Amino acid sequence: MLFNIFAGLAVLSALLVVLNPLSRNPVTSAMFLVITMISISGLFVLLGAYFLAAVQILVYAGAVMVLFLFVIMLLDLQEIARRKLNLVSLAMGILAVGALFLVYKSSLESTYGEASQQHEVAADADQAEATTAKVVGSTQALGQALFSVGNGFILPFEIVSVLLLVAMVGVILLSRKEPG
Amino acid sequence: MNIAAWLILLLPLFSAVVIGLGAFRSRKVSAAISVGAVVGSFLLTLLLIRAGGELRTSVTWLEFEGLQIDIGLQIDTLSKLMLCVVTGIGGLIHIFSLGYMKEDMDFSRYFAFLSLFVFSMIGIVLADNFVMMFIFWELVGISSYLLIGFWFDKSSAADAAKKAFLTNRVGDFGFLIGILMVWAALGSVGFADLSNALSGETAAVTGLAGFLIFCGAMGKSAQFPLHVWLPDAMEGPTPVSALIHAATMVAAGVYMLCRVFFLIDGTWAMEAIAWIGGLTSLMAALMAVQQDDIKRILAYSTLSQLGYMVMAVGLGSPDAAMFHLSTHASFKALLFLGAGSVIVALHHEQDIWKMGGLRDRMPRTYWTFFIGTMALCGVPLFSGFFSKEAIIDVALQSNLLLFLVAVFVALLTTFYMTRLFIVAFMGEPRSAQAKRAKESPALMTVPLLVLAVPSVLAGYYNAHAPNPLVLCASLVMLVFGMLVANTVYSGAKADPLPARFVWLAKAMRGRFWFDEMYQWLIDRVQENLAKLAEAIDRRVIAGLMVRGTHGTTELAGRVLRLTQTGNLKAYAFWFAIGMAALLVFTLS
Amino acid sequence: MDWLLIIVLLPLLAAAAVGFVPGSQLRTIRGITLGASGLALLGALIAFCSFKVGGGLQFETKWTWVESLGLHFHLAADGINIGIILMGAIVAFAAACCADDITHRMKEFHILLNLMIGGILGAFASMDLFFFYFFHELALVPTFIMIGVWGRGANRNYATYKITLYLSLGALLALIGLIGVYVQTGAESFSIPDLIAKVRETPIDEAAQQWIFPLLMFGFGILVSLWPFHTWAPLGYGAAPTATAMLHAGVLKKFGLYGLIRVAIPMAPAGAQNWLGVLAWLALANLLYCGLVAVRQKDLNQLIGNSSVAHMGFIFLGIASLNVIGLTGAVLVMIAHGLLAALAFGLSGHLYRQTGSLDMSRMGGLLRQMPLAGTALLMALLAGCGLPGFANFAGEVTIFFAAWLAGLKTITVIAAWSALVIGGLYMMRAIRNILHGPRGDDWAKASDVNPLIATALGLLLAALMVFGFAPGLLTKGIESEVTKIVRLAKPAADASEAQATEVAVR
Amino acid sequence: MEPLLNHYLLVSGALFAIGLLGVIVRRNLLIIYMSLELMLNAANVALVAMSRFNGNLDGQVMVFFIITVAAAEVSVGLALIVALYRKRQTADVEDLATMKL
Repeated sequence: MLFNIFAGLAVLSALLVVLNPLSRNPVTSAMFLVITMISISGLFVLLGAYFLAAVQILVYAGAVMVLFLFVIMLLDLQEIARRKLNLVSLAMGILAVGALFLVYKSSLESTYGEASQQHEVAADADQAEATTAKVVGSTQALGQALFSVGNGFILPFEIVSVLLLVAMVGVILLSRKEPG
Repeated sequence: MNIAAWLILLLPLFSAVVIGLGAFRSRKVSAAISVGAVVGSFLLTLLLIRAGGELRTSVTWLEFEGLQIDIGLQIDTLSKLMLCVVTGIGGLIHIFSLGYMKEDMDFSRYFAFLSLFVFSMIGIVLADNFVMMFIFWELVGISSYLLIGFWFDKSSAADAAKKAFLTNRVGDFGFLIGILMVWAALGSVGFADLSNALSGETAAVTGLAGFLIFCGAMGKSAQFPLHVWLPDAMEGPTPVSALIHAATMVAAGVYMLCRVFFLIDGTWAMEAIAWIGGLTSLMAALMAVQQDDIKRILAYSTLSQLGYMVMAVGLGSPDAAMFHLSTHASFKALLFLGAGSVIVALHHEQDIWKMGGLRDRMPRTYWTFFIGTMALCGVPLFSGFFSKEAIIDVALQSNLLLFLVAVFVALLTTFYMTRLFIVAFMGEPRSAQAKRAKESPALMTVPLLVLAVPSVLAGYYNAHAPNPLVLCASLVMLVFGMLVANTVYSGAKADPLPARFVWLAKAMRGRFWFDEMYQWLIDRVQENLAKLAEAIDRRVIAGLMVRGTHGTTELAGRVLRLTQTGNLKAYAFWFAIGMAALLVFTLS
Repeated sequence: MDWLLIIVLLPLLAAAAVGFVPGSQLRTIRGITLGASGLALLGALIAFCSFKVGGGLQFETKWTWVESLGLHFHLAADGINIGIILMGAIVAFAAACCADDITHRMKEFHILLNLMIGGILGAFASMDLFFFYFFHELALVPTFIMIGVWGRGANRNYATYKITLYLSLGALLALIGLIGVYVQTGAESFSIPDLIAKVRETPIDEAAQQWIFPLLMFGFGILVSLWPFHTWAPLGYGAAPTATAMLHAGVLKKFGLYGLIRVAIPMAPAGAQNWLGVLAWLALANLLYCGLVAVRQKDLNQLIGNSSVAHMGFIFLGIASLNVIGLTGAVLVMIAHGLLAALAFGLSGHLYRQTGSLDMSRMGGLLRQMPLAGTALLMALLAGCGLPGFANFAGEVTIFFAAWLAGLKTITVIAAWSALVIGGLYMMRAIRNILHGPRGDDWAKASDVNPLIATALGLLLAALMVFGFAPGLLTKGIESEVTKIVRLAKPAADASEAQATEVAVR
Repeated sequence: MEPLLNHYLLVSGALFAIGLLGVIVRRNLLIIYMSLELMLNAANVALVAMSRFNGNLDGQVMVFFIITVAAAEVSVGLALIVALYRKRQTADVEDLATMKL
């Protein structure tokens, strides 16, 4: 039941981010994006990935969206100017996305569809208690997975930190005002 | 004995090579070597004749399984006779040209080419298989090209040489195909193997092959379709005309016919050869009547006499042809050398209407020329009479129409020869040079005298009682011809004939426009074909195929460029479509 | 004594040596090139004389290079290629002599020239598919550079592009064919004798041969200017400097034909059977068509280029007849035409140097002006139209006999017509325009050849005459090899072959 | 009823599709950027769902890394948009077509 709420909320707000009927102002789509982030973190909680849910809210909803709003305010865009909806690109978009989604759905059916449903249910029944007990995405479990020597995630972790550093330097350079 | 045979062949080649390599610097040495070589060969021939009997030696030149080509010598009565003619008259002409070419600056080059010619001529005479004969056939062609085009600074001489060579080449083409057919049918090229390998059922093939081989002879002996080159070949020095276009080269075709007579005997090729011979002799005689250049008249008379010989072979008697060939060689060479001495005396004046009154100015040339003319016209007791009468006799037995043609040609021969003789030697000198003309030095007149002997005596070689009908027919023609020519031309200032028969004279003078016809034919067919080939080469291959590929690649480039619109959304769209297609493809 | 190794390595070492000499020392550079090609010629001559006919592979050097692939640096001489190597060495020495018309960047030219000579001799001497192809490329690339940099004439760039594209495409096709052969025969060795031995018991399967042979045929065909792909030849030679034209037209062009005889026919006999009919007709087109085009040419180099393409038609016809006489005749014409093309291009190079133009309509009376070069050109052009006494005639007659025996009657008749009459026509027209008649006006100060070129031309003429008077020197060796190939190519038809010879002997 | 794996995958597919639609349809660069983020999150959902149903934590570790990379990417992206806007005074995709060949 909780899953339907969160999933429905996520999809709805995602739609509103993209095709916002009320006003063309980007701030509203930013707000709806925040709602999507929150509902996704809700889904994470449902799936037992508590640490990730927290991180999702902290990083995405908190930092990224604030950054977006900050940039929108900085550029103070008036989106109202061009109202006419470019039908051609809309049709193109829907066609492409529809094709891709259909392919995705059909592949889902074939792998996880009714055919494999019974097998799935049977396997799922005995597997249910084992997995819920075992995989709890608590911070401690995730930390162990990340830093234990066997998993080999240590090197990527270091690389990511370097990546963040590079990103920061890049941003500073890019947004520096030309001296002239 | 074998060494003697090989020496006959190789002496002239040796002299040509020595002169070519170094001796050309000094005139005397090269002249001595060349004359020595020819005379040496002549003596060796006499040696061989005295020794008598058949002789065959050969050296393999090219050998495969199924094809054996070798350089082989075959000495028998036929080749001995021809050797005599070639080396004997060749020697005399060498001595004559010592005098004739004295003040020419390319003196030694002339003798080198002359020796080369004699070498290739002897090669044809001694050849014992087709391929060797073909090799020397071409060598004779090239040496006649070099000699006709001796004064190559004159463009007329260069063109004449080119024309001679190309016409001979057409003949050689037929000859080559003939050889291929004979080889394919009978499996060998040697005359000996061919004669015994010849069996009834291959007659059909040898018929066509025989005719093709006759094409080779046609080219060389200037028979009907391929005769255009002989009159122009007079551009060369006169001794060359004497040697090549009277005695030896043109006779090579007849000699070859006699040599391979066993191949064409009894096939349909015989009639064709007879008719072509007859036609050539008639046409050439007609043309000769209206020529003014002394050498051209003699050239046409050679053509018509050759027509006689070919007709004789065509009618089935190679011996009559060979007999006439030998007698004709002597008196025609005499006439040409006589003309040569007249030309030298008149400082290279060749038009008979500028001559006249040479009777008392050049007695020795006059008398020898007189003997030559009598022999040519077939006056009894001279050599020409016996050989020509033999041919007319053969014509009478087998083909009446050709007999009439032969007799009419005899009349024409007498007519134009007496015309030449009267206009050139009798009457009053018509030009300043004619007045001041004086007898040629001994070096030139001695060969004339020496040649006069065989012109008279050669006939008695196999003299036999002439057939009465033929005898009186030829006598009537003889007397009638002389009388008409005498009345028309004695004391005439210009040629009266064109006034009387205007269009006939014009046709004769214009040589029946064969030259123009061939030239037109060549321009139409050859040049257009070549133009077409070049056009295709430039447009289709270079243009279409090369430009084509170049064009299509550029087009493809331009089309692909259109997809780079710079529009972000389009890129995203295509990206999505691409992904979808890829997924469908992989998952399905 | 492995002469072949010396012959091949000398020019390559010379190329390296010239690299070290500073560009200004022109005389030493020329000295090195002449010395190297001269010694190579000497070596080739000794090898040719001491060659035992029918003695299988001689003067053999075999170094294994890559064991697993079966790749060896394998030089050897048998009946077929000993003659061609001698011809290649003679032409190389003559080209080195005639290479003095190069004015700028002499050093680079000589390095490339030596590389080209080494490549040529190596290509014909190597018995290993890989090096067979490698040396050919080593000789081909310098040709493009030489024509591009030192070429002459207005459309030099166009000619360079064209020749490069055509020959690279041809070489590519041939390469694919060679790889096809290597793979189809079980792929354990590159050396030709092993491949032939292997193919003798287990021939390549029928279907594979159907695509291998056309690939090789058209690949080598393009390299040798087979009819539809011939437009690069006259253009390229027109624009090439003298030495390059001599070497390429004379020797390198024969690589394709040598490849056909050595690799294509023994390896893919079934393919050969039905594709050689096509080759015969293309050869005829080569002969007739290019002869006609040559008649129309005004430029001497174009004329020689077209006539050499026409001569290729002969060799193709010889190969297409697929019998012992035909293949021997083909190799004989290859050698004869090599010498002839080198001679002709050497002379045209000399003429070009006098006035910078080869337009025949403005020439005339040169025999008087330059007697030595004039007589050499006269003899070259006469040899070109198949005059007995020169090696070309011996080869051409053999090929006519072979084509007739192989049943290609109409083709032989037309080929004979185009060779004798059309060939005679354009050669005579060239002689008439260049040598005879009154002297062309701007040729007043034309000088005769200098002694060095005179020796080179003399050498070529002497070789032409020697092989003309005694073709047996070459044909005996060639025939013993060719019988093996023909027996391999036509096992079934051997009965008919024997029967044909038996008829002949009767 | 207990949500199953393909429900989650369905949701993630829908989110991804909507994100893609946004990128293709909208003309404002910022909105495109937001929909890009959306697509990333869709991937995260799928990953976490997989790790939940396959019983090991690798999926979640992967998501962890994705989030960090996404953060870096957003910052650089926005800096670019700011620089672009300052130079071209527009954030509309139609005008930025200089890459056209």
